[in-house]
Amino acid sequence: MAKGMTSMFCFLVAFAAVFWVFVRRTAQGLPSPIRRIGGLDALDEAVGRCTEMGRPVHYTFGIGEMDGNVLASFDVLSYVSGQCARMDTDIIVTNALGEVQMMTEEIVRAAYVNAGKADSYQPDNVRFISNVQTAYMSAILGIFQRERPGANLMLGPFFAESMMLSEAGQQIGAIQIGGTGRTIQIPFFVAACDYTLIGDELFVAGAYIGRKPLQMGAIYAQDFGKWLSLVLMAVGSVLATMGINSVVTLLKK
Amino acid sequence: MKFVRSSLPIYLGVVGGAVVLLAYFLTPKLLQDLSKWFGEWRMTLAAFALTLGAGNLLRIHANRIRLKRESFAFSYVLIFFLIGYIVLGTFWGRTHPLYSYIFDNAYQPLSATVFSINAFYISTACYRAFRARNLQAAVLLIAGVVVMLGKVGIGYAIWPGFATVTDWIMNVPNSAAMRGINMAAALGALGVSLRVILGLERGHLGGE
Amino acid sequence: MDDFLTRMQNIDRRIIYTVVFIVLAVPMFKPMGLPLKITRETKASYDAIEALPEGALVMFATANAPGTQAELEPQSIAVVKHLMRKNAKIVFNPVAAESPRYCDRYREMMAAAGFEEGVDFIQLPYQAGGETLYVAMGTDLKSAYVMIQPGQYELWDSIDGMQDFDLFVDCGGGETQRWAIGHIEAKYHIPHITLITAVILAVVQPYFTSRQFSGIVSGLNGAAEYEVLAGFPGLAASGMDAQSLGHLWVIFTIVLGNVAYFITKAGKAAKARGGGD
Amino acid sequence: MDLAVLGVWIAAFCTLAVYSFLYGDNPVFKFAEHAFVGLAAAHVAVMGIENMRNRAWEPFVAGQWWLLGALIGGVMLLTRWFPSVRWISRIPLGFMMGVAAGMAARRAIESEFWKQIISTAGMKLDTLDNVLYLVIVLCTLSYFLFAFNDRTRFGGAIKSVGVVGQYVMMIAFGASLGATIMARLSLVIARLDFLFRNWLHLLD
Repeated sequence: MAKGMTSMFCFLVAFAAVFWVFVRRTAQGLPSPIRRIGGLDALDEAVGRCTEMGRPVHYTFGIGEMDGNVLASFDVLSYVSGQCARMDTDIIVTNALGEVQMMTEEIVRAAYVNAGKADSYQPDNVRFISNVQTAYMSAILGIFQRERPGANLMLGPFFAESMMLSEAGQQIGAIQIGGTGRTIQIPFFVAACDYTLIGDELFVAGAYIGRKPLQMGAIYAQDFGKWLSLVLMAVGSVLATMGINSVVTLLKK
Repeated sequence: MKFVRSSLPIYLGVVGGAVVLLAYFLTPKLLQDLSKWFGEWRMTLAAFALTLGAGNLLRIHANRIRLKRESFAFSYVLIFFLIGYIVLGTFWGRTHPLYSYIFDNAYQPLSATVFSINAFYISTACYRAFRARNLQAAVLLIAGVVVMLGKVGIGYAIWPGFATVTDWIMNVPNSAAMRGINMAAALGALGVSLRVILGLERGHLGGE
Repeated sequence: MDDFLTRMQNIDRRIIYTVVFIVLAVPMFKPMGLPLKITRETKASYDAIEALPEGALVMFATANAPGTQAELEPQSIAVVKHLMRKNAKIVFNPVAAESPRYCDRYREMMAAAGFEEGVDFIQLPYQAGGETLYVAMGTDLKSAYVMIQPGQYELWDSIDGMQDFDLFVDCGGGETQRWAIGHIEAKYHIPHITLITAVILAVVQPYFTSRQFSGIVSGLNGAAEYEVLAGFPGLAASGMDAQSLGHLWVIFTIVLGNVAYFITKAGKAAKARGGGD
Repeated sequence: MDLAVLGVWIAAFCTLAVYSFLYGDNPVFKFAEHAFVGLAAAHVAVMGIENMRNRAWEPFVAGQWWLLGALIGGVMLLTRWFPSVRWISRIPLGFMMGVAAGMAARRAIESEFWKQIISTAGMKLDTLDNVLYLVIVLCTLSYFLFAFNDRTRFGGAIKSVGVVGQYVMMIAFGASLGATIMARLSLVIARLDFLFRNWLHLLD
């Protein structure tokens, strides 16, 4: 074991264990409550609106690296492109990373196949633009003006393009849902989007939409981590005030 | 064959993810070496994937021209600059004076100007968002305006206290709330990643 | 009147844009010399460099790009100049595809001041990979840069790994700060200072409070503060008045929108009480 | 006209072409946009090719045999161009996704979770600010508890604490927006400085 990693490793094992236990429990059909998340309830509304108006849906991950945000967003893309396939509404996906481009091609294609609409899949609508932020932005400005999407879904690791894309989407009257775990970009989504998924709300999106045991398991493991940290922080700082640093010492083991 | 098609990608993901994650905690040399190699491989593969991305861009614009889509003439512009600059950079190198000249006098100003459009967009976004329609929006508005005044000299000239209040907002409520959001998001990222590392995530690559 | 109030709640964006242009341009011709307050984050960065021993080894990792250069370039120049004054040995490390051109300029600046390439400073080649690159540097710096041959640079040969560095400067407007903290600071505990765009200050600040970063220089005003502290004539300071005025305009539109909103709302409420007309 | 002056004029044209979009989409912007996307993709491809050469091929030839894995994976990615064998490209993709997940997990767990707990748990509650700081962290984190609803035990209580967290987040978001406007304005200042100083020579 590397130095100072023991307690963290124990946490990781516990996290995985809770994960596993709740995957099993949910699979056995035990009730799994989950609180409402407005931004995710709005996904159907967004696709429906595009269908009514005969406009495409635009989906983007932002320009960040392929990280947890992207993996979480894949779940949403899979769901939304399935809905689009069923409703005969076009979905335009724009990408900034080569590997994410390839993954999204697979996901959108699979969603169309699963919806029984393999023939309607348009490869040219899953587009690689550039991993250069400003080039990506300028291309999206153009796409918004010329193809006029009726909904703009921005879920992933966003950087400064968050402000620009959401304001440009606002100008063409698109219904907008923004969500990212990159905390710093959330205020921009809050300012310019109709719905915002704040931080962790994006990561539970897959579970919220799909309610599959696997994804529910992750939610319980995350909640376990949150409860644990709430207790550790509260108890730790009270003890620290009394001059006892045992919690911190334990965590640094 | 079915295994190779739909399960192998997932198992390779499990191996890759588990090795990289465990190498953070455990010290055996083999694990450390593998983790290092996997990291190097991914960097190289990312370079391959990016280059392929340029190919995708080329294909889409070639199709636009072929199908004579709206304003397809501009696709010629894109293809001209794409191919021309690749040829220049690959055969004459990035240090060729013409390559640098284009970078300094076209690429850089274009990029900086596109980015600066953010300034205009944020001013209209704030104009709309900072309106006290309800209590939450009012809280957003007050915090925003105080910080705006605290950040510039002119606010300091109106009332020196703005800078102090801004410092407090940034260091206490802002920093604490951001920490809370970050910690929750970190657990979310961990949950999503574990789904891949434990091989439970079959949706994305298993289709067809 | 009602018509006017409604219009004040929906000012055409082109009008807002035009005024932004004007209020930013005017102070450039007529500077007003508004006061500048030095923040503790900038002071801490200055102190961290000031505390370096003569000839210290510094890694300057930069993700500077055209989009961020307006803020990061004045900061970087001030910091590199300060490091030159301390006779530091600098390893420039461009970590974004657009960054090598910026490193070229810092090298030219050092060469012009009489420092010797390969001995006093070097520039590493750019590599794709983002976070993977930071992990690789943290794991084994030399094998992360296998393409540099032994004997190519005297400075590079004298380095074994990240533990040899006295300071890590991370410059960028995005994710690099977290990578530096997560994969290098966490492992080697060498002092880190970071040059950032003002936008990301709010997320980077907690790392300063938890002392993972020794200092932060943020935005154009951070650059202006650093210039004042280090005593270099200002590239950044000249833009500060324009910022102030631009700010005032944005605040003005916000106030206008809210006042119009409340008058309209009060009017509607009064009508509702009156029983309608 | 010498090349340097021509360069300044090209840069000025590029700047104005992009700003023309603020008024509305137009052919000049379209030209600039397409040229830029082309140049950017080319720049990245040039970097990518350079990386493949000096990161994989040259060290491999020089004897670092393990890089063979990356080269094989890269060739597998190329199968995307051929519909009948494109499934092969999923194999390296699966690997990349796994490694990405591993990296994301390791960063999340230490620097963004564990270290933050340590920093908060070690904080002495001896000033009002510190007490407030702790309370805010706890309330915000409570907002992100998901596995409950109104019928769950304590469901209502958790929700109420979460609402407090929501208000504090609004303060944080407002503050971030306010702090950002200035940063964004500096971007225009830099462009205007270029136009007035280098192009029109109105400033000295």
